[in-house]
Amino acid sequence: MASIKVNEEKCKGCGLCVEVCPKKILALETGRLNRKGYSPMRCVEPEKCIGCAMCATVCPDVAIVVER
Amino acid sequence: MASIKVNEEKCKGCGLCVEVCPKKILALETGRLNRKGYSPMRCVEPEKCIGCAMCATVCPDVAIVVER
Amino acid sequence: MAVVFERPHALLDVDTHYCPGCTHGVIHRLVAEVIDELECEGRTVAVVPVGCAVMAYDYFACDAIEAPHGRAPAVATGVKRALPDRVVFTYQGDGDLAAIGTAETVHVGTRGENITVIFVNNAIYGMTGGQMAPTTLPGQVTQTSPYGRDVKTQGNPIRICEMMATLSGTAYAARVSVDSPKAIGEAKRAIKKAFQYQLEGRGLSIVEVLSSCPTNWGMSPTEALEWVRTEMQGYYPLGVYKDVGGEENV
Amino acid sequence: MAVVFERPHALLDVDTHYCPGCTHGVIHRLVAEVIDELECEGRTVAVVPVGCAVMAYDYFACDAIEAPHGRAPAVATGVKRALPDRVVFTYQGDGDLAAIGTAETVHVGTRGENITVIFVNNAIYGMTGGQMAPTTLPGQVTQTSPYGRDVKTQGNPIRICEMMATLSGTAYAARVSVDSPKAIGEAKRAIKKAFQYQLEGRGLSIVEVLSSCPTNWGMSPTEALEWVRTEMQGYYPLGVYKDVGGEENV
Amino acid sequence: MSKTQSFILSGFGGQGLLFAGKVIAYAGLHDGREVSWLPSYGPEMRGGTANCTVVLSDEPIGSPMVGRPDLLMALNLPSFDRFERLVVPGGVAVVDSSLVERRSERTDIAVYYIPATKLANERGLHGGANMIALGKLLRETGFVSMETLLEGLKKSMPARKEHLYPYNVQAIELGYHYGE
Amino acid sequence: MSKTQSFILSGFGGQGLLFAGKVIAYAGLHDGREVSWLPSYGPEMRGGTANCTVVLSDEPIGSPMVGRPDLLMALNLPSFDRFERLVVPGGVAVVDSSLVERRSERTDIAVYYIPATKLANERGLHGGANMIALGKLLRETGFVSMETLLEGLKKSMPARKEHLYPYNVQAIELGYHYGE
Amino acid sequence: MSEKLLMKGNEAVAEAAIRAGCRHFFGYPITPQTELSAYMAKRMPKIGGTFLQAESEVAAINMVLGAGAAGARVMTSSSSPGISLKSEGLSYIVGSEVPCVVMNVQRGGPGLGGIQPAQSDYFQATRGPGHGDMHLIVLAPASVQEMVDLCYDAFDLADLYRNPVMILADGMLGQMMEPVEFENQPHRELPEKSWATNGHQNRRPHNVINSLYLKAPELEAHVRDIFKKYETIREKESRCEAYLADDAEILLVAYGAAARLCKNAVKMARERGVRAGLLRPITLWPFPERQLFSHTEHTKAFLTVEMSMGQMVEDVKLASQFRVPTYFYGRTGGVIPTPEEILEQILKIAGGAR
Amino acid sequence: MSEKLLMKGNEAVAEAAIRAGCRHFFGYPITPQTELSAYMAKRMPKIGGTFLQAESEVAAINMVLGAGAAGARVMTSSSSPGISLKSEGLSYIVGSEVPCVVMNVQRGGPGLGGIQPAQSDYFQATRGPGHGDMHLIVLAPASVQEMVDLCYDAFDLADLYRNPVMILADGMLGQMMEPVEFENQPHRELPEKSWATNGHQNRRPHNVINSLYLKAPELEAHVRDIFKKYETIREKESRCEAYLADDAEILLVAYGAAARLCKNAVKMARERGVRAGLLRPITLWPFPERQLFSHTEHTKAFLTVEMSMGQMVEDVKLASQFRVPTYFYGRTGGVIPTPEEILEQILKIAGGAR
Ligand SMILES: Cc1ncc(C[n+]2csc(CCOP(=O)(O)OP(=O)(O)O)c2C)c(N)n1
Ligand SMILES: Cc1ncc(C[n+]2csc(CCOP(=O)(O)OP(=O)(O)O)c2C)c(N)n1
Ligand code: SF4
Ligand code: SF4
Ligand code: SF4
Ligand code: SF4
Ligand code: SF4
Ligand code: SF4
Ligand SMILES: [Mg+2]
Ligand SMILES: [Mg+2]
Repeated sequence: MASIKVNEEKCKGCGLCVEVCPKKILALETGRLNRKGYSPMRCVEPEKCIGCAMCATVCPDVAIVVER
Repeated sequence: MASIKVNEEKCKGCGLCVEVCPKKILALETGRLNRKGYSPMRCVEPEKCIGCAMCATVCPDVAIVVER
Repeated sequence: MAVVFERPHALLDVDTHYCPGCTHGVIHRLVAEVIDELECEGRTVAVVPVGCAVMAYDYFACDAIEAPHGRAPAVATGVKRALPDRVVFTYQGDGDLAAIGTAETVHVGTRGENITVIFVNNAIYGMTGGQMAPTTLPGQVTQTSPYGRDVKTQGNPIRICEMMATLSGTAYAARVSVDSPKAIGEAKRAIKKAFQYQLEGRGLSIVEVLSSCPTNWGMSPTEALEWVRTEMQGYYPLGVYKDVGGEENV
Repeated sequence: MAVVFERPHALLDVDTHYCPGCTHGVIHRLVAEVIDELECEGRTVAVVPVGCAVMAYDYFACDAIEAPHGRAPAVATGVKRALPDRVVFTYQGDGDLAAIGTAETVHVGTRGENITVIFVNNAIYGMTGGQMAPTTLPGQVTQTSPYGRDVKTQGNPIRICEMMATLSGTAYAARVSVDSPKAIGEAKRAIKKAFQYQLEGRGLSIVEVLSSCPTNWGMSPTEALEWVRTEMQGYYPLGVYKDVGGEENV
Repeated sequence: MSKTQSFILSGFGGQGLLFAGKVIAYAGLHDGREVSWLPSYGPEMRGGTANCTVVLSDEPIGSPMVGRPDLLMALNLPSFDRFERLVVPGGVAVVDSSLVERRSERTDIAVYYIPATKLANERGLHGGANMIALGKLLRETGFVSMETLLEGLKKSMPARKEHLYPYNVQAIELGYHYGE
Repeated sequence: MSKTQSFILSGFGGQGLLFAGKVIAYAGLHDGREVSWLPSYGPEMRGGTANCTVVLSDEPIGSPMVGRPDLLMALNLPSFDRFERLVVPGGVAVVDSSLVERRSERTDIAVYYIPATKLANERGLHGGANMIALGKLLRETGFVSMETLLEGLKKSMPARKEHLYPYNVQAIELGYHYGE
Repeated sequence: MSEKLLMKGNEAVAEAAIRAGCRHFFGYPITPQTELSAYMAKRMPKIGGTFLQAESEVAAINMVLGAGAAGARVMTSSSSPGISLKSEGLSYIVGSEVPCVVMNVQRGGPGLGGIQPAQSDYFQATRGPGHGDMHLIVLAPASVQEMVDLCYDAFDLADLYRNPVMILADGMLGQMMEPVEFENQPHRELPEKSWATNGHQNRRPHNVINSLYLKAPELEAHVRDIFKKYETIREKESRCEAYLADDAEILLVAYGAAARLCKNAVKMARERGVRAGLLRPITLWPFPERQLFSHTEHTKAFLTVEMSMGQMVEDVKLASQFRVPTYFYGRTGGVIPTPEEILEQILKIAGGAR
Repeated sequence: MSEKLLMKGNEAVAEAAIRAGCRHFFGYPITPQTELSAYMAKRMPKIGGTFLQAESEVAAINMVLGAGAAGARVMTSSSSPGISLKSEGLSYIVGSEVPCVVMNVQRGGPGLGGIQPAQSDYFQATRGPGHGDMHLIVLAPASVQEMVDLCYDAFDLADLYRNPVMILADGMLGQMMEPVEFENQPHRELPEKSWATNGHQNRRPHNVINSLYLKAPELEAHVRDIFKKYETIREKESRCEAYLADDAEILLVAYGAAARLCKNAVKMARERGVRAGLLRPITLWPFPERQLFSHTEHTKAFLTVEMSMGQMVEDVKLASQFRVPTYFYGRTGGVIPTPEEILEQILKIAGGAR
């Protein structure tokens, strides 16, 4: 029963979270640009999230909040 | 058959040579001042000099020449 | 459900100007988390550098001073001497700390100035567009070492922790990295210890953080972290180089 | 009878302005003797400091440049880069080299600049009338540490050889003394090695010479040398701190 | 065409606006005109807005700064927002419609929309949106001849990137003929 | 006495000329006059020449620099060589004859010779040559009263050296009465 | 009124700073200001203040920036070459609007030069030092007593205008002893330092001390704000002393040590029947322009006397707007002109003017 | 004549330096001069020269002192805050009479300020930088081609007069590309560097490079010698460009980037029937005083335009001796004035003048 919230306007699409998520459930929305011109990250299989916060730990832009 | 020559005008009367001479044959001429206002060193028993050059080695003003 | 990870209070909720994937952001967060945990935001003064982190005064929630390039340790000394009970830390890049600011860095070490230095080593001058830093690796291509750093003419990388450890006033010197969640955890522990030493009045504490500059390294953020791991850590071994609390390990 | 000791050619026959018993004079002579022995006077450029040795340009027979306070290593770098086949040495005091010139000193070390640094550590600012130097011993009374150097507020003495030894470009770092004929002999050997390393293109060579300042220490010349032996050498152990030729011994 | 033409080329960093400006400048030089090129500059930040201004003129150029451009190339929304209103009446703007959704409300300038980024990606001309837009700009204004522009392109490319010349030509032509 | 008196006190470093000057200055201050004191300064070198200039005046002092002194105290040869010719006609010089062998050829000034260093050593007043010469200067010029001078001496001595006061008084008096 | 003491200018100014509430001093040794540091080193530990000998002048001025930013009254002191090294820091301090007091006990230059008194850092003091649109407030004492009095002012002006204040002295003023007394100066009303970066204590938004404005219009606005302060300073704070100036046909203009010599020369000229006078700027920046200009009415010539090759003379010309001729006489490199030399210049001009 | 290339000012000046025989460059990165260093870093290793990124600006200028003393043609480059840090070194270099060339690609100040083009280091360049009686020769290019041409001159002037020469540019000139060509410049006849400290080879007495003169009269004599050179430089080297100046009623005075904008404004004014003109100083020190003064005959007003709060305007007033009114218009902090704004000022003055 864990989940993450992504602040899409803070995200710079660096992909570090995508790389580090043990569940491999994160992806960049390549088709879309946020106001800053980046493709933001989205959790594609939210139900698989274990709330380990590894994504948030590596996110340089503190764009992720993790709940558990 | 060793001897030293002292350049009295170079000497600043620091006494380091006096201290270091193994033969204790050097002394400052306390009664006299050279042009710079120092009491220069003089070898008081020249015949005892062994030419070890320790005096010259420690002399900061290169005021001593040693012959042997 | 409870929030298990969110922005620390000491890090203001504003967008940073850092490039995507630049670990300056991670290091900022770690410092802010430590400030939160030590509950010292209200009595902390940050001294920020000239470098990519120049605008960190807009990111940290504590009071902040922007120092001339390289002079953050001197500025911090001024603050600390005026206000000994405040927590004072500098946040500096490798050009700032290890080139122009070398004298100031060494002398907060010799003096044992009771401040904390967060030293972000990214082996490059980020802000000015990627020139060689004192920490640039041998052979590394930069704007001012276009044929790769030639140690014969351009000098060798400088290992700051090793150097600072020779100084009597250094209480704590550690090198950490932020290339993985695990490393980030360790980095945070080191930063916290550095701040705690200051609170205990032990003297200078410095934490060197190996950091990435994807933009000027010409790599993706992920490749950049890989490079930190494989290349940088080879030249700059992680570890504790000095710890007056007695836990040196290199 | 043959002359067994006389003024070296590289030391001009002029009166120095040094105080009676000041060992700056001895160190000058040793450098000049080495220049004579290596027969390099005609291709040597001395870079002299701001400090009591400022007028050494009038004493050495080789060409000489008077550098701004602390910047002799940078000036020497300029000369050496322009004229790589010349022998370039700096002659610097502890205020000059270890305070204001810290960055320049460290960076000729990291760069492995192929020059020789003669570092005269007399634990004081001589020229300006006896202020505390970075190398002043704990408790030592000076004009700016009138109650004795308090390491808590005024910092700890800095050990330059130990610090320089951590830098990759340093080829040779040794600490010697000139408090006795024997020590003077060893000092000369170290200085000669330093120059030889430069001739061999090995990188930075630095010789720290513990020296006396009878005037500002308020001692007789003889007492001053005794103080070098007992007090200074306790804090600054003699020895070779780095030798790429492989003869470290501390 | 007036004896002085001024351009602003603007977009995200990395979209190649500075290069496009250089192509224009070299084209002008090829035609024997006075030219200047001035980039915006600042701390390196990917994704920041980058722009440059180019002036081609028949007499010595006073200011390389362009306050009000005759021609605008805007490859992202912030650029269009910022510079649209500055185009002189009678001027021309080319806009990358794949990144800019809105349309200009000005009636005193001609604005051309071309999905340059999308086209580039579709045709495998990655990073070629700048040249596509440049082709379009050429088509709509004829500020130089196509030959001249291609001369400018050639001059602008360092030797080690020569092999990319055909791709750039292709992109320019794509833009030039877009919508035909 | 003119309304302004200027002094040059000169000798080797360590002979206490600066201190002697301070005594004169404090004496002047005690008399309610304007005073200034200016040392020569430079790199610390023992044996170098040290001198100071003192001005006592009834009106505000412009320059503390003394080009041509009314009174000279010269405790070594270089000082005498340098300053003798600068003394104003009618002026007075006191010279330490233990260190200065030659005699002045000037006839328009009064020069007094006193073997101050020798006297000091003989009487166990080591380092007191300055005060001996000062006593002589006082005797020959009466630039202040003896009480005032001793007031000046008292003011000039830091508390931690107070115990040396009697020695200095003794030296001044020795100089004052020398040759009587 | 306290008893008069004989003190060196360097020591007197240190004592005055302490009395003005300065508890933080950061310096680096240099002749001829050493006594100032030495005095601070002795006194500060006794009164719970900071005396810190920095590793360099660059470090010292940045420590000043830090302590000033933290809200403390803070001072540094140096001499010519050392001031050059402080110039980047001073530019930052102006840009960051941090108050502090900087002493320059000038010596001869350029380069290492010499250690004797000079006034050849006038340009540096009044047109810089440092890059960008900036000014220091520059005060020029001419006696040990004025070193003291202006030192009190310096701290107040710095706090009031949030700008560094330089006391521009020289080796003569620093080294000479004169009688001096320390009065309890009436202090100005000063605003609270609500801008100080001393920890927000969770009671206010965070304070930032900064000189970076990446957007040109913002930097321009910031500079214009600073220059608005400068307008006020020009109006309110410019000061000079006029000595026999009201009827002077030949008006000498000189500051600091040189002004003392000029006073003597003026007196001597008057004795010879030449109506000389002296205008002595006490604030060098702002230069007392109005005051000087007012004398163009009656004066036939200005004679600027400096211990330099001629620097303030430009301000004299600018202020006088070339209404009357401006002559210059200078000695430099540590040579102090004598009143007689200056008199000679006066007489020459008087002769020419007749 | 070679083919015209488009080059940034920063790169063009680097190429020109190399063509002028400069083989030693010591610098420290700073915006907006980075391309200059980058160019040197690329080229120097290929031609056996030195590119060395120093640990700081302070180190860099002292490396310049060393290489210059050794007889090499040597250059450094920086931008405003970095120049402040070089000021002590520059004072030494003047005092030691060592030739070198220093580039200042100005940005907005004070302090860290901004990185956009500005002209607010004029005072620092012309009245310093650094302590003591000193001047740099200061050249002010207004185009990329002139960056090149003046760079050749700079090395010659430095060698001829044994004085550092500063090229005072700004972010606009450094960053912009214009067509440029490199001609083989006729070089001046230059004396041999017999003074250089390059090893006496047992063939001559030892040379000493030094700025210390402990005896005041000796230092004064040394300074007077330097100022004698300055007199020659003033006479022989002061230069400016006059544009539509001969009949101008309103004469703009502007240098570098600002002068380009002024040309546009002058043209616009002429189109509106106002006889405007431009005097563009090319040497800022020595300032073209005579040339400017000659225009006081026919000109009704000067309008000084600077990208600063007003610095060169003082030189305009000094040179014009207040014969005609001098107006000032400035933008600062990186804001570049438009020709339209300047035109407005011209029209205002013209209106007032009528
Ligand atoms: C005195 C001075 N010199 C140079 C600069 C230009 N400058 C700005 S940031 C910087 C280097 C930054 O590199 P680093 O400290 O490694 O920080 P990073 O950007 O890599 O985080 C330089 C040289 C300056 N602002 N001031
Ligand atoms: C920039 C600058 N700062 C300070 C000084 C003053 N100064 C001259 S020598 C010196 C210190 C000399 O001490 P050290 O280097 O230890 O040499 P020593 O005289 O003891 O041999 C100082 C601070 C100066 N000349 N220049
Ligand atoms: S919290 Fe863990 S599992 Fe959930 S998205 Fe983040 S990294 Fe993946
Ligand atoms: S790590 Fe953060 S900034 Fe990067 S892609 Fe993930 S959420 Fe976005
Ligand atoms: S040579 Fe030896 S024995 Fe002779 S005087 Fe010197 S120290 Fe004494
Ligand atoms: S060591 Fe030299 S200077 Fe000292 S007393 Fe002996 S001879 Fe004289
Ligand atoms: S340039 Fe490098 S260090 Fe600076 S923000 Fe970008 S990635 Fe980070
Ligand atoms: S002051 Fe000290 S170091 Fe300087 S000459 Fe005298 S004794 Fe030697
Ligand atoms: Mg970096
Ligand atoms: Mg020393």
